[in-house]
Amino acid sequence: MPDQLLYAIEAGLNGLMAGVLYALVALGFVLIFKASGIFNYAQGVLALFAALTLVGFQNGQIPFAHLINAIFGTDLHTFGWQLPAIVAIVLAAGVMVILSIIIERYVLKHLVNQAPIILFMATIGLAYFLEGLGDIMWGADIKKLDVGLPQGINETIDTVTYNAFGYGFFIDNLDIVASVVAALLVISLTIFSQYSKQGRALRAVADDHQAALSVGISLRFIWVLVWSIAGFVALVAGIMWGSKSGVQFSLSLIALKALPVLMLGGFTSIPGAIVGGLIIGMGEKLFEFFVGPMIGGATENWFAYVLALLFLVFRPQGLFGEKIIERV
Amino acid sequence: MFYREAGDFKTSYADDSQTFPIRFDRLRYYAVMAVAFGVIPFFINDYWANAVFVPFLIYAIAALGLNILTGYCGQVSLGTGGFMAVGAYAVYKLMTAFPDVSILIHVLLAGGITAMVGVLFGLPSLRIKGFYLAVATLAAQFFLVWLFNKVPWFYNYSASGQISAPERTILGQAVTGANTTAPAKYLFCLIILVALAWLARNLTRGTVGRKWMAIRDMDIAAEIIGVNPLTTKLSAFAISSFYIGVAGALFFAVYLGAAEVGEAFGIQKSFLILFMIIIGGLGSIFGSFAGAAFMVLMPVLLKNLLVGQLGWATDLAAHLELMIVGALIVIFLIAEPHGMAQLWRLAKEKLRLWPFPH
Amino acid sequence: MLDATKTDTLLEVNNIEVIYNHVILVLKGVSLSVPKGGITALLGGNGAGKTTTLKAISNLLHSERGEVTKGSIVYRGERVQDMSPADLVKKGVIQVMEGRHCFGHLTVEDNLLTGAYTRTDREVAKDLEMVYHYFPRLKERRKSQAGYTSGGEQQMVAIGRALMSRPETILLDEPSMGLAPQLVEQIFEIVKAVNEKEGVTFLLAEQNTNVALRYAHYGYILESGRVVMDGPAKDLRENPDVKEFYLGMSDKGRKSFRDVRSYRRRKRWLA
Amino acid sequence: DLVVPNLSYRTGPYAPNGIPYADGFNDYFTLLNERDGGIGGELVRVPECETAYNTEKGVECYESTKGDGALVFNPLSTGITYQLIPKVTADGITLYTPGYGRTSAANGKIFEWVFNYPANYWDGASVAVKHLLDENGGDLSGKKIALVYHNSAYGKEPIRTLQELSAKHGFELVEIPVDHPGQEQKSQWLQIRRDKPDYVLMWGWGVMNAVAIQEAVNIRYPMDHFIGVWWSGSENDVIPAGEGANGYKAIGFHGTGADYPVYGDLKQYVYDAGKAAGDGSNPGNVLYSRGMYAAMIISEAIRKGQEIAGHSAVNAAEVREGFENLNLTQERLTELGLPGFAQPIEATCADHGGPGSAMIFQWDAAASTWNQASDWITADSEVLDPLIAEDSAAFAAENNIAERCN
Amino acid sequence: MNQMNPEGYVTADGRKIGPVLMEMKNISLRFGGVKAITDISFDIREGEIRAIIGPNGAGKSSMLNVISGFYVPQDGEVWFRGYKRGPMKPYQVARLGIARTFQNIALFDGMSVLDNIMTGRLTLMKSGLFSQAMWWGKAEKEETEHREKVEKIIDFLEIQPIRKTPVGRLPYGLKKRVELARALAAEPKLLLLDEPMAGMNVEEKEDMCRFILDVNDEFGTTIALIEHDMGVVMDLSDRVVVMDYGKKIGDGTPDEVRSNPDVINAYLGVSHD
Ligand SMILES: Nc1ncnc2c1ncn2[C@@H]1O[C@H](COP(=O)(O)OP(=O)(O)OP(=O)(O)O)[C@@H](O)[C@H]1O
Ligand SMILES: Nc1ncnc2c1ncn2[C@@H]1O[C@H](COP(=O)(O)OP(=O)(O)OP(=O)(O)O)[C@@H](O)[C@H]1O
Ligand SMILES: [Mg+2]
Ligand SMILES: [Mg+2]
Repeated sequence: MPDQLLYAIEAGLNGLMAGVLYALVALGFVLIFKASGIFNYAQGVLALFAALTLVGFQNGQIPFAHLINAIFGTDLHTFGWQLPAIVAIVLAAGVMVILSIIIERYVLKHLVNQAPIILFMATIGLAYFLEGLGDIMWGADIKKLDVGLPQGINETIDTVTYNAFGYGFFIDNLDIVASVVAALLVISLTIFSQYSKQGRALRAVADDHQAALSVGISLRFIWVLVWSIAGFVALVAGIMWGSKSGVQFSLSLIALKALPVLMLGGFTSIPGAIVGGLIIGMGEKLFEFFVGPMIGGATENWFAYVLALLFLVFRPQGLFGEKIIERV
Repeated sequence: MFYREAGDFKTSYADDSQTFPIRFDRLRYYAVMAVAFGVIPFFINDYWANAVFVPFLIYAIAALGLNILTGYCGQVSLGTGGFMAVGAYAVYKLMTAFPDVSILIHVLLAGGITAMVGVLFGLPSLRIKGFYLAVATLAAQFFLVWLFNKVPWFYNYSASGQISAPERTILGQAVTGANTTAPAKYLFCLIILVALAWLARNLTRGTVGRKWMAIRDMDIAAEIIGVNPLTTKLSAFAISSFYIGVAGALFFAVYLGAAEVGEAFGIQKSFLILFMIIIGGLGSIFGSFAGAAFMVLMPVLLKNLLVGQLGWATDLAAHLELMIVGALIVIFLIAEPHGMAQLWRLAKEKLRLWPFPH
Repeated sequence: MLDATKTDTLLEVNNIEVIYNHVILVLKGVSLSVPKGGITALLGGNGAGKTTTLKAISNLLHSERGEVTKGSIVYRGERVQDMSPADLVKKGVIQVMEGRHCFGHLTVEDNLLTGAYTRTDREVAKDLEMVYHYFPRLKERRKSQAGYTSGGEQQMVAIGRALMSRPETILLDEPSMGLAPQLVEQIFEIVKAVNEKEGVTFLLAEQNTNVALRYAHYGYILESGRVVMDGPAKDLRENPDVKEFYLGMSDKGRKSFRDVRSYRRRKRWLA
Repeated sequence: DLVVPNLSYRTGPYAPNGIPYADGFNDYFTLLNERDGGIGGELVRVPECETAYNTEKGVECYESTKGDGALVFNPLSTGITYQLIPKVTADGITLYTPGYGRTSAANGKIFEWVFNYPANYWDGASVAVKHLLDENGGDLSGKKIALVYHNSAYGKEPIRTLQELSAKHGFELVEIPVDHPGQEQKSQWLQIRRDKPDYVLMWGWGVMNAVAIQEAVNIRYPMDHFIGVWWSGSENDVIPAGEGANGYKAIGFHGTGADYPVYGDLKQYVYDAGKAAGDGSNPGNVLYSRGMYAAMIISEAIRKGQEIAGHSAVNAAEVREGFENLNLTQERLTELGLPGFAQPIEATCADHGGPGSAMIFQWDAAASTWNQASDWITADSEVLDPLIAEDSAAFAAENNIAERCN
Repeated sequence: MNQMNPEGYVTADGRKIGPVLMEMKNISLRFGGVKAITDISFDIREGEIRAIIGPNGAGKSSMLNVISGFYVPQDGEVWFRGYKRGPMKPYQVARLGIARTFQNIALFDGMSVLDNIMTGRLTLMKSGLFSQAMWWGKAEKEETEHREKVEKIIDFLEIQPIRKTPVGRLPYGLKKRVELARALAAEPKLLLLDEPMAGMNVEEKEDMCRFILDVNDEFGTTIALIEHDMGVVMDLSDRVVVMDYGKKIGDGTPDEVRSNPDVINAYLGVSHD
């Protein structure tokens, strides 16, 4: 049936777009993993925190208002001004840099040379902390995020495809914007990590903390640098996801959507994040679309993981990941 | 000297490899057992049982299980929640299908079924390693949860997919269902825990344990000196899943009484138990207990302190609680990456040297 | 040859104590002074504390949960104990760690280039050529991932990497370990050349006492965390104890390894 | 004093919904205490306990407040409800779950300690279908109705009923689950775009609602053909979609908005006195009203219990009597400052489920208000009663419970 | 020459060497473009100490890895005890009685010295999972028996005081010794040693030599040894294979090898002992 084919193409295209959004989150993971061998579970919460901060600035919310009111019996809520989106974004990015400095200073610095699983756990601790902090700073209610990105069906594509196939494809404008942003990020980050001195240093640090120290690489600088970049990526992801569904706790759970992408693309590869995202996004959408209704639906959560798992059995380091060195 | 080893000589190898080679430790162990069996059951009430002891005992079993897999065999798993669900649903099906068989047997069978599922999901570990494996185990987590949610046979076709534990007794005492008394719950879980801890201890000090640890520390070298990675990893998956399955069964049947798979056995559970073993100490039986105690007690304590004592609003308290638990985890890892068990060992080393600093 | 007594002291270690994990006391008051432009050898058996001493100097102890609890380390008159390893490298002190520690996933060339991380000048390419000149084997393997190169090749990478930082002082931990005899000789020749031509100061920990004392100007002998003997290399070489225990010489020249068992065996193999 | 714990969730994935509900609940009791000196002269104490929508925390909260002498629990979570049903039965404490929880608990013959009036999920499903029947001149045959549901115990509740109803009225039912939390619903909505169902019903919670409405807007699904259950009909759900959400419908079993006389008292005794539970942004919105509704019913039941017992310091068993004999009339609602806010309820020993009626509200995006779009619609008891009897009989058999009220 | 005698020969100091235990025939091993081993053949006789020497990167460790089954050569055959060895996993090779030490120490860092050495006996221990879980009868008895054997090795290598120390804390030299102990614990027919004396001073090397000689002597264990210390190689070994760039450039008694001009050129350089 040609109709089925058109539906499939539409679902597939939308899957690709969703994949790009997953990739945006995965990118943050990759950066940090590449630069320190840390599997940063807090990436999702980082995105939430960034988005909360952005909205907070935009709406002139007073941070910690709830806490202050509780302690001092005051009744503070907002400063009463609204900031333009671009200013708020810059400020939020600044907060992410400060946050990276704090994280380096109080967490990472003390965990140099520890086993990867310990570092992983530390990031989960961090995730808890940031989750609580975000809520206390900005409140746990749902917030609308609007930085002026277009949203809704893209009319042009709809009309063009309608004229061509007799069926208008649905593509969300927001997804198109996200794809462009993701492409830019991936290209610039790839260039940064492949061709700069810092990029080489990042990879060195991931291999061996101690040896990196011994050649004079400042772990502190490297870590603040990548966490800041990852924080910025989180902000971008937070903006995209927040525009779709509002800013609230569940935003942090997008991390779970990024993990299979990461597996498939390889933990250490920036292009891998995007390619993995595309494969996962398309795969899970098509599967849910065609097979889902037959087996009861809601397959997306596990399908992505199972797909990635099957893939790994054949290529244990993911598509573009660095091969695990096995030598004695 | 507070803590002495000197003068405690061993004359046989069997003596030397016993669980508590040092007399001081042995005495302390007997004291703990005496309190656990002889004192607590007489004082325990519903609150202490349901909010503290029963969850602690059950989580300790799960932590033991995960510690076998992750702490001893080095395979990081994030599928614990899913495996607990297998235990829970297995015990539910068994309880409702064979109401006359003893619940104890059901619980053990549930463990056995989980072990089989564990082996199945353990197979990829032969190819996939490290974090890739950890993330891959999430496939088990999500798939199992989906399965139990989707296939009505598992929840006996109930309208909402919830499962509820019917009442079952042992020696005339209810151990599941709403009429269970606090001491009965507590003792039932305690006995299972003690038995399983003892088995875990035996396994980890012998040949199997050494194979696991060899694979953990350096899998290639282990294979070259004669450890079969296939059987070793799968045995770890099987035994670990057995423990986790038993924990899941108890969690549902004794502790919650009713469960919904996504809520009770979601990914948060997997992380929680991983936390327990890391905070407690990877590759340490004592660590499994310590970690479970920490993660169960900490929130309860904080809540009682912030809300009960200081009278803070519950949401502020909950947010602060998250921050404090998060910070404590980080602080713990920084202070001693090898967990509370290592902290304890170092404390002992210090005491041994006392009053000299080194 | 340099006379150690007459030159300035570049690095001074005063009576340091090192404790691992808060409980294990490893160095029990070690003092050394390393003269500018000299080659100083640190000798001693397994576990004597050589590596620990070097790590204490380069501030790499923290990451192993060790700390200097007493004494001081002074470099060019400045206390450097609380500095970060990176700052120390910028000051010109670099360590070649025991056990190679290459960046396994990086290529050999990238490994070498990380050595130049702290440098800002434009002569890195020239120095890369210099390292390849010293170690032609590395040039052949420049594109291989270091993790897959042989033990000896990794050792070359580690030393080459340190040279790439154009250091003033190199702390060399067991450079000869795992290297073919020819190469050991070569490496020490390189050390000597670098020392003489570029004036780089060396502090090297070595088990291979024989070579070490041939190239060093001054030596310290460490035993279980204490300096038990020190003196100009020449004197140490002549010392009868050193000869017997560290150089394996008896009065009749080198003794065969096959003979040792007849008089040193302490215990029989009970089957 | 009287202890009515508030098992709330102000953190976690459902906090945006839990907060206004808990505020409404607290504020109403604060009003009673401040204005009337409590109920029947007894002050009401509302210890709050954070569950984060998590069953284990729910247990802890239950046990810790139970020790305080709790009279009635209202956990606002289907999961926690299921778990508490056997416990409250053993402990002899009332569990009140308005509009959520276990549907068959409406059968008082089996569920002595559980009350879920005025309406349950099955009522909701039936009301929605009846509304559609009204719109289609009584005939739905050949129509296609999609159910987009939260893939959990809660979301699955209406399926049985809708299946029965589809058989009865001849419409086709398409079930479309969405996994927690529901941040990503592209494939579900593409499926809807492909299948073009005539109507979409939604059983969602939390962020899932907002995303679903946004996606519906994106694919230009007609909003007035999209009906949510009462848990999918709060301001949180429609506001993010902005203008596009205009016309979206939701079922409700109580009024919303701050136009009721009781708000005058609330303002005077609670908000202006600085005793409000939240930050003041919620009064009048849907979930706040629902929290207030629950508090109002509980307080009326307590009042009834006091009346029956003849003293004001009632215990848990006496409160249950109050629930079972509750007779809430329109006049009483007017007295309470809530005229027309809800349906009258007349509970009996066998009937713990109430009238089972609800009405349809429609979102007006420009005015940001929910407007009434139908009268009270009563559920189809012909279909529901056998289902309830069947499900509660199964529970009774599993737990050896004998029928009461005979 | 007596070395060609298939039944074996007697060394200068009177040790009896048996027939061929292991034979490598035309082994070639490549990693992508890197030719680690090119067409190498040699044999190892029972009771012999066989050294493999060569410059860094010559392919020596790779050869040991081929023997222990970790690398699978593209070409060539491995014969052991008169049989051609089929494709085998490393752990199966270990069960044939081949034990080894590693160039970059591969001890199990999380375990005590004693446990590390006990792992060496894994191939010899048989009690099942169940009896171990119960720790009665067989498992406990077996554990004690093997512990006795291991204690003897501990005595022999003089590492009694560190028995319970976690190996991660040990200095390099002791780790090497523990590794040897672990290999010995397997009671191997053939023992492969990859640079056992790297990073040791003369005194420690003497000790190590003594251990190696004793093992060879008392147990008749065949030993294949890679070592860069020429003194050690020349004094200890019966025959020496010399490799360079993956090719064999010499094979024979130490004296023969020492005077082989190819070997001097590629490896030894000027002699200076
Ligand atoms: N991270 C550590 N934790 C605990 N103890 C340690 C640690 N590192 C080293 N030690 C101990 O410190 C002592 C000195 O070790 P060090 O490595 O400095 O010796 P070394 O002289 O370099 O020996 P080698 O020649 O074998 O390298 C040893 O006894 C060792 O057990
Ligand atoms: N797994 C592998 N992948 C790629 N190349 C490898 C691998 N293993 C070994 N090689 C290469 O094969 C060559 C031989 O390595 P091998 O480790 O056998 O050398 P070696 O003779 O032991 O040297 P050394 O004395 O330095 O230890 C080296 O050039 C090495 O880089
Ligand atoms: Mg050393
Ligand atoms: Mg080698």
